[in-house]
Amino acid sequence: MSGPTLFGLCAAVLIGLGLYGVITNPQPLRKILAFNLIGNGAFLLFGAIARRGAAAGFGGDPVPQGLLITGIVVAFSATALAIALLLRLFDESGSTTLAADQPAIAEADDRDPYQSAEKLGVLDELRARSESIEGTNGKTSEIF
Amino acid sequence: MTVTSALAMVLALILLAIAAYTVAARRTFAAIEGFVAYGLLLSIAWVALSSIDVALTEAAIGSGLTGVLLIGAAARLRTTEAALSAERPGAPLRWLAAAASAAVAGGIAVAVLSLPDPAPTLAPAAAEHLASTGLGNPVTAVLIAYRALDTLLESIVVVFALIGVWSLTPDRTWGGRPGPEHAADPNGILAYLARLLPPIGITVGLYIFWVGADLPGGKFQGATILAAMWLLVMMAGLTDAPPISRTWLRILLVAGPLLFIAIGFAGALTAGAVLAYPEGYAKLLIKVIEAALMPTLTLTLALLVAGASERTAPP
Amino acid sequence: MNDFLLAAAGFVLATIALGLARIVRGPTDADRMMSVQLIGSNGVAVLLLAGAAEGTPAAGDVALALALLAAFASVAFVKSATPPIPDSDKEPERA
Amino acid sequence: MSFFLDIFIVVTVSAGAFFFLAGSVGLLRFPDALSRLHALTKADNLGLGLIVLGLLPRAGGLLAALKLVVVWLLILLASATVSQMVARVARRGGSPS
Repeated sequence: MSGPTLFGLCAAVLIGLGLYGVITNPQPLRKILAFNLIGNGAFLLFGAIARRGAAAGFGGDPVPQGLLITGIVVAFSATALAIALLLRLFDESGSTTLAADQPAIAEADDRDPYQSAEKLGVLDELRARSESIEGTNGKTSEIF
Repeated sequence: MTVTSALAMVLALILLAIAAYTVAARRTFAAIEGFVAYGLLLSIAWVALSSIDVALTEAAIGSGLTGVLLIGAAARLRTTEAALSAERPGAPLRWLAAAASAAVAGGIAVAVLSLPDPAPTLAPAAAEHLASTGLGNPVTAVLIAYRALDTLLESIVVVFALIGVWSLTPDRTWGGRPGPEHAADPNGILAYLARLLPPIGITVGLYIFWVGADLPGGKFQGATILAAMWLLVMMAGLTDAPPISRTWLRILLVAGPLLFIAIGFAGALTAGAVLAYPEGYAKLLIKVIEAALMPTLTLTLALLVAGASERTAPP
Repeated sequence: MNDFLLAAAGFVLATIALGLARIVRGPTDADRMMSVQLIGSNGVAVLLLAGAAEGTPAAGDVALALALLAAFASVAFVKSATPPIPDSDKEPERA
Repeated sequence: MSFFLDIFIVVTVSAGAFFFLAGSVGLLRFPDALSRLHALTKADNLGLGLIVLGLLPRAGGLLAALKLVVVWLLILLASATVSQMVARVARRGGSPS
């Protein structure tokens, strides 16, 4: 088996693995990780095709190689944006669940004072107050 | 030849094993540690595919910056992990997902095995026009001459991604410093590393940027290494990320793409087409564009890792 | 001679599989960090050996980049595994 | 001369590869984190060092040779600092799997 074919098949398996991770893992961060696997698989497939195009004394077709560099940088930017979204979601809701209905929170509502206070907006007010008192922020959520 | 293909085989198997681990690992931290090792091995795979330029990019971005980005996020989301693993789908759904994923992988594998022979290639065309750019590295020629529009749009996309990250800043910390504050231990081993490594790293980054015209390397790889050095100094607490409201920062962030656009449109007057370079000045202009993109890319990549602003700006 | 260097590269590559087993087995994050460090050094050696065997000195530049960033991810790991230095009393102790 | 040089390369590179094997086996077999760390540093320092030494005669020129040595020094630096930091994490017990 030649090198490009081998890595092409490797890329196919990587895409499959990533897809499985994206579907089955409930944690958004792990989904981002698995999505990166899919992206890497696609890049590797493209790289195998570039290697097949070796000619004119080059080790591979330089056009796909150039596009790959662009692709890797853009994939990194997208990952950074996705993680920023996730962290903001966590800061806002205290959870990163993607489930549409949140049974765990709904059931605990009448028992857990923290969740009830969160719902009533009491915590937001407390946060705002403690900020004005301490003059700090960003860390107030840890105090609660 | 047989030794080479055996080597490639071992490499591919290790890559797949570690990729499977990052999907299957129970703890997020363990998965990310696997992913960092995976990025290291992937850059060896790129060398095996004779794509040294891509290998350099992967080495710097794949395991370096992406790793640090994921680790930071995992550390902050650690408390959510236990609750979320309860939402894991049941066995039937997992089997269904496995079957679907296997079908997709199988389809791609069939496509790989039935790729046309001989393979279509643009390499001869790239080689033919290489002399007119004055460059020795065909990948750099693709990036900044033949397909300059892609690179221009990419440098803008990266800045847009940073604007997207910044726009996720809560109102109360708008304009402040990005990311959490890093504790400094001026006599610790980390501070020692952060003092010793950056001078070497900056030299290597500039070297990789400079040789990019003729050998594998270039602005993306160089800028990523510089960004990593800056982040290292930040993580050691020896310096802090600048508040995102600073004017100098914003000017530097748009300066590179703006100069690229200006030279591109000047090409319409001097060379007859947008993003074309006048005869004899191609290499000079390419180096000017790359040099202008360097600070923009370095700042953008580092600040993408640093994240949205979380602390109020100093007065 | 080139075949010998390639074989050596293959041998070092195979030892990566051993390091991989330590990543899978853990049991602590510290063990996994060590494995990542070992895989980084092994990878650098593979690149240098294969680059010398196949006459592609540019592989050395990739090795240089990997060596430079070898500690980068580990630093982030250690920082996130270590609680912040308790320099003031208003910082609550992490659970 | 070339014959002796070849022998030198074979011996040093083989020794380097052996230390990599020893380091990996140690990482896998040693009972606790700190002794595993001990195994790791052998691979980094001696294994890579010997391989770099073996490749030096084949380096194309002064710059290439310098690059090889710098790669080794960088790995040494990374290994030394990471080992110390990891040892601190390991001594506190790290975080369990």
